[in-house]
Parts: sequence; structure tokens; C-alpha cells
Amino acid sequence: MNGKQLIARRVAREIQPGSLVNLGIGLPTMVAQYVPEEDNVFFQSENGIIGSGGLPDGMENTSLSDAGGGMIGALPGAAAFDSAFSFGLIRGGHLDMTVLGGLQVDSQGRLANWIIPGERVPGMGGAMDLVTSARKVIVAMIHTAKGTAKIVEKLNLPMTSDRRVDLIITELAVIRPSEQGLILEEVAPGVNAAQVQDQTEAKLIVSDSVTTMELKPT
Amino acid sequence: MNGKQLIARRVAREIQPGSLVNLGIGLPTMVAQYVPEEDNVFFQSENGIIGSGGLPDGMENTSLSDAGGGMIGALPGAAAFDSAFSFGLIRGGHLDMTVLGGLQVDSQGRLANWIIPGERVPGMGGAMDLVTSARKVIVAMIHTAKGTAKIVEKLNLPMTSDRRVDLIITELAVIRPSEQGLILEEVAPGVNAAQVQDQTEAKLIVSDSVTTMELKPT
Amino acid sequence: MKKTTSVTHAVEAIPQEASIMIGGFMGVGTPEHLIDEMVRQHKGGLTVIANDTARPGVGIGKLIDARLVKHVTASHIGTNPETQRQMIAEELTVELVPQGTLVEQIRCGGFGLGGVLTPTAVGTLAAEGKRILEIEGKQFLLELPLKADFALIKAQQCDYFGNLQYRLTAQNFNPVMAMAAATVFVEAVELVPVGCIAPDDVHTPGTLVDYIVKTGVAA
Amino acid sequence: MKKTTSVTHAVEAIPQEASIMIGGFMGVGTPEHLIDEMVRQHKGGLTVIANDTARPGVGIGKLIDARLVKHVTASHIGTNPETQRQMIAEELTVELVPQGTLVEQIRCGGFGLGGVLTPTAVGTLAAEGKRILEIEGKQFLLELPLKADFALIKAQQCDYFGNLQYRLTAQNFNPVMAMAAATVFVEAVELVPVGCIAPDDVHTPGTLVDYIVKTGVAA
Repeated sequence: MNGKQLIARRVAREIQPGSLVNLGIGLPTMVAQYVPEEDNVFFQSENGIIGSGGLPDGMENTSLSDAGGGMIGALPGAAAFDSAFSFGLIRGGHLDMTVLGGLQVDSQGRLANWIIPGERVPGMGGAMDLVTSARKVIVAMIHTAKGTAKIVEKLNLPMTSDRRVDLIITELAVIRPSEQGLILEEVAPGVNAAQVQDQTEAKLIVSDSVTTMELKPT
Repeated sequence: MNGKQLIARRVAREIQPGSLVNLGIGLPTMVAQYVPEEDNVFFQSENGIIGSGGLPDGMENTSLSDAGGGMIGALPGAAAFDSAFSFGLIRGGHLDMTVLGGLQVDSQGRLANWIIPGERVPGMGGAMDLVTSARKVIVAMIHTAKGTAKIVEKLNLPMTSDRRVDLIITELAVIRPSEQGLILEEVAPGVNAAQVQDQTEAKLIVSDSVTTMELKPT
Repeated sequence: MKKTTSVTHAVEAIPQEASIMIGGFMGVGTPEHLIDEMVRQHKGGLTVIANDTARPGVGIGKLIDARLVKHVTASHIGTNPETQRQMIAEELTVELVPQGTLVEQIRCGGFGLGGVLTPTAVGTLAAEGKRILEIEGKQFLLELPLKADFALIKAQQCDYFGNLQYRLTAQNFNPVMAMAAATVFVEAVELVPVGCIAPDDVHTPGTLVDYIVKTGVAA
Repeated sequence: MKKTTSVTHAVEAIPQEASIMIGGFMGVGTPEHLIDEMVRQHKGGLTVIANDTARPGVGIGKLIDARLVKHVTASHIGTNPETQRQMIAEELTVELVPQGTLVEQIRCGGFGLGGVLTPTAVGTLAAEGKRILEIEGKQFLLELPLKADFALIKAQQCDYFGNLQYRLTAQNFNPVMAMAAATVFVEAVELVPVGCIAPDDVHTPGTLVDYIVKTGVAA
């Protein structure tokens, strides 16, 4: 199990049966494979569908893709709609959860993930709407970038939203941003709090009840 | 032929082939019967359809009605939609013409047709949106109400919109509101300009080229 | 699976004095079974948001007849003399809003927008006391989002996830209301198995529907 | 009957330097025949409003490859390195807008509204220099309506009135763009006789479509 799989399996535990969830492109997309079918979780793809399924496995249709442009399937009971409606679901607070990747999160729990000025300007796509308005926002990311801390005291990249995200899940820890700061709630198996702090620029508040991450079975 | 039929037949001449038209409840609805089928005029009913047809003649469906709640038919190529879209068509300027009844029109061409304070408060329904945003607004009404002028110098009823309507068509005359005032352009067969002014409170500007109304054949 | 419930239980969940959006246009697209049960259980003091109050004995008109409504926000009440009588007698209050504005206010409530900026009603009685914005030289009236505790909506088909398909002009205000209320009850002409409404035919995704009301079936 | 036209004639009607809305999301739902013909006729200096610029060689990416675009308003260009290269080289300008805001701006353009009031982007770089309104204690960013000279849209089915039905996620920005452009060209997978799309299946009424583009048929 690599770091990304560990993250995906931990994120999967946050997903409630019957809920409506948007998974960002990349690592977050891996989460779906750890959510059991009987949970009836509805996955939204912001380009216009609820009920998107995994790879269609030989049943591709060029009019059915995910938000990254990759071909997907649709589950029974899926619903398709236009972009205005799709973002109405998001902005209107009808989305129970979104899981996104991140470039940085700061001590106030604010996310940066859409631009590196002067270097890379991909654009925000749906991220600003998702982070501002989903009921629960989880940042799922590798803890550091080539040795550089991504969980920082203060963002030096432009933020995606002034809304505080609800949870940061990395291959080392589960961290809950709060009014008081970043609370370390869980550590990965074989990792201790000091090691997490070591990889983190922002000061972590170590919860009295730090536990070891539990993961969804594969 | 009574006054209402005369008005409907004159209004029908304003309707361009292939255009999208909304007809108000009551007198304006009568216009449709004088528009030949080969003109391919699209009638919108603001409760959610383009392509509404006349009485369905034994083919009623309880889910298909006009803006007055009466059962209607649908022509081949009809399209149904919700109220947000319906008023998007109206407000967005996609409607070529609306024909409405009126309580009063004043010398600036402003219409009042939604409330008689202290007496009758039906509400504006779709009228304010229609008068404000349709490309062309025609007021189709009987010239006076029980001997009282309806075309007045200044409205004493609350106006429907501050937009100047494009044409007033009554059983006596066709009047075009303009920056300069109300221009009498046509008189009904057997009626002269003095007679029209007699029934009109607002001062009419008699066009140099007043003609006799031409009517759509029955 | 989405929770199905009886008409009786659905209406029991609605308290007196609730704010309720009700779909329909002159009764077409109004969930009549839910309305009838509201009357039977005598749920009063209601704030109703709807296009109109239909006619006496029809749709929302039945709530008016039974004097269950304290306030109505609507675009038109001209077809219901009883609504006008109660308004004049100060038994209920009425706020009249242009139809295109009303539907956008409800949409704003459901779509998380701060309000609608419309040219409609600028300069009229209906804009009095309200905020006007000048945008690129043109005036727009700012009208605020509308939300409600409950929406009572009507669909043609509903699957057991709550996916809805409406029919012709019975669609009207139903889809926007499904977005704008905290709890959404749907009454459908037909309940079908999941998968029987094609994705492109779904007008309202089931995730917006809280309870599917079974009509004509004992609880 | 609605005017049908060839791809060649359709694109001939579009001048250089036109502003164009183009449907699609990463190329899905983009009218490829119209794009190819834009490239063939070398229509340049374009202002493009679209969700993204897809990838090199795909959809709007072909216009970028051919250096026909002067300005792009989009939510995302990260999948097209050529767009980024041209932006950095100052060969084109890019305005990035959150996707939910972009689609509402286009909707406002088509629906006659004065602008969208959204909580998205408040406090961020994307709100700089823009008007913020406080409404009931909450801040909203005012973003203005977007319109264009032309919309190039893609549908699954089109009848000879121009009534359109889209397919799955190929719908995306197409229906709002059909409302917001002065002249609308549609390219459909299938052209069907009037009456063959049921009223409830029509996503865009034909009155909004100016020209139906016949693909693969000589003019």
C-alpha cells in the first residue's frame, strides 16, 4: 500500500451512506474504489452527472466523461444535467462532501490549489465553488512536496476560498483545522506526532486523544 | 364581427411568420385563430411551453394548460420547460412579441394592467416581465371602459412597466406611442380621427397618413 | 434506498406555522393528495410560496378555503376571489411578485446565490422600498433569495432514489422548489424502479428529494 | 422551417475577430466539425468564451493550436499547455473565472439578468477590483453578464425547427450558450423530423437556434 492508497482508504471512512459526494481529479478519485456499493453513495461529476461509475470497461460513450475528460460509466439511477444546474447543486449546499487535492493549507485551514503565480496557471475550474459551498471539504494530499512542507503557517500561494476546510488527510496524519489552529487527531500506522510535526511548517495542536488511523478495507 | 374580433384580426397582421409570440389571457388569445398555420408562428405560454395549440378537442391532458389554467393542445415540435426557463426567454429578449390587455395606457405609452388599488388586486403574474422585456409589446383592448377613457394623459393606476409599449390596437384605432406622444396611425372602418379623439383622454397626434385598418381575413 | 412514506405521515411531519413552497400553476402540477391531507390534518398558520392560489376548491385554493394560510407570496391571486376576500378582511397577507422574479428568487435560494438582479418592476409600485443597483448604466432591482422549510412538489414519474421527471406544463415551479426547501416531499403520478428513468430524462436528481409520498396506499 | 446550412456557409458567416461561445467540457459536447472549419477558413483574432481549451488537437485546442484566439474567458486551461505557453508569451490573454460563476454569467446574459451574486471567490485573487455586495450580512461578488456574437453548440438530436436534445455530460455549457449569443449555430449528431423529439425531451427550444449545420453534406 502506497501513500496515496492509504489516504484514499482513510478518506473513504468519512463518506456517509446515501450521501452526495464530489471527488476531485487525481488522488481523490481513488477514494471511490473503497466505498462499498451497498452504501449507495452518489458521486457527482461537476461536468454534469450524479451517479457516475468507474471505468466503463468497454462500454465507453463519447458523451459521458468525468471532470478530467476521462470516459466513465453511469450507475442505474444516474441523472444528467447542464453546468448551471451542476453548480447550483454545489453552491446551493446540496453537496454533502467534496474531496480535493491541495498545494498548501495554512494554520487557519485555508486551501490553495489553483495557481502558482508566474509558474503554473491552470485555473480554478470548479474548485472555488466546491471549497466555498460543499457541506464538508476534505483536502486529500501527500503531506509534503519534494521535502517542502505543504501545511504552512501562512499561505504564500493565492487561496482557493476563505472558507476553512473541515479535514486534511495525508499519508502521515488526519488534521482538523479549527478556530484554535490545526488539531492533530490521527497518525498513520507507525508514525508518531513528533514525526508529523517535523514534516509540517504550521504548529500542530496535538489532540489529547490522538489515535492511529483506521482505514477502509480494500 | 364584434369589436374584439376586429381587434384580434388587426393584431394578427402584426405577427411575423416564424416568430415567437406570447398572447395574454382573454382578448389577446383570440388572435391565434387569425394566424395561418403555414406562417409557423410559435406561441409561448409562460407557464412552460412553446408550440401551444388551440383547444385540444377531446384530447385534453391535465398536465397541459395555458397561463389561464385552461386545457390546450400542443403542435408538432412543441417544447416544454420550467418557469425559470420560460421567464429567461421573456426577460432575455428572446420573445418577438407579446400581446396584452390593458386597464390604461398614458400619453407616454405606459401601460397599467395589474392592479386597481383598494378595489381589485389580481397581481402582475407574468405581465411585468412581458412588458419590460418582449421585443415588441402590443396592447389590445376595447377603447373605453363603460364610457370612461382608458387612453389617458397620465396613468392614475400603478404602471406595469416604465417601458413604452409599441402599439395600441382598439376597435376604433391603431395608435403608436412615441417620444412625441400618441400617434394615431389607423382608424377602424367607418370611424374618423375626430371620433377616436372623442373617446380618448390623451391628446392624439394625427398622422399625416392616417389609413383605414386592414384586417386579417377570417 | 430513498424513504417512501404515506401521505398521512408526510403531513404529520409538517408543523403548524411552517413555511411551504408548493408547486403548480393554477393547480396544474400541484400535489393534490398532499394538499388534501394538509386540510384533513388542519395544518394552519402557513406561509405559502407559490405562483398563485388557483381557484376555490382547486390545489392551493383548498388551503385558502380552509383558512390555513397566514401569508402568501405569489405572482397572481386574481383567479381566487376567496384569497382576495381574506386579504381585504386582513385574515391573511399577500406579497405580490412578478412571476419571473419569483421563480428566480426561489432559484437563488436553492442555487446559493445572493439575489436576483432583474430589470422587471423597476420604477413601479412593486419596487418600492427595495434596493436598486445601477450596472453598466442600466437599473436593476435586487430581490432576495427565497427558501422554505418544506416543498410539496408534484412529478409525473419518480424512481425509488427520488429521481423525478415532470410532464409538460405541470413542471412549472416544481424543479426550482425542489432545490430551495429544507425538506422536499414529492407526490408522483407513477413510482418506477431505479434505472427506469434514463439519465437524460431526469429533471430533478433524487438526492434533492427527502420523502417520496405514496398516494392511495395505507401507511 | 428553420434554416439548415453547410458547415462551410456557417463559418463563412462568422467574421474575423468575432466573440464566440463554444460548448463543451474538455472537448465533450464541442461541435468538432464547426471547429475544424474555423481552422480551415482561418478565422482569427477570436474572443472565445468556454469552460476550458481542452487539449492540443482536441476541440477548442485546435483553435489554440492554429493561433486563432486572441482572448479566452474560461475556468480552466490547465489541460492545455499550448494555451499556457501562448499566454506566457503574451500571444493571447486569459481571464480565469470559477466554473459556477462563468456558467451563471452566461446564463445572466441569456436570461436578461443584471449579473450574478455569488459567494464563490470572495476574498480571493479572482475577486480583486470587483464589486462586492453585502446582503443580509453576507458578502457576495457581483459578476457581470456575458454575451457573444455567436454560439457554436453541439446537440445529440435536432429537429428541423432547431429543437435540441443533448446527451449525458455533453450537455454542459451548451444550453446556456444557446440563450446568450446573438446568432446560434448548432451541430447535431442526428437531424430528425419535427415532432420526433417529445416536448418534455427538448432541452433547447428551436426558436433559440438560428442555423442548423449539416455535417458531412455538401452545401
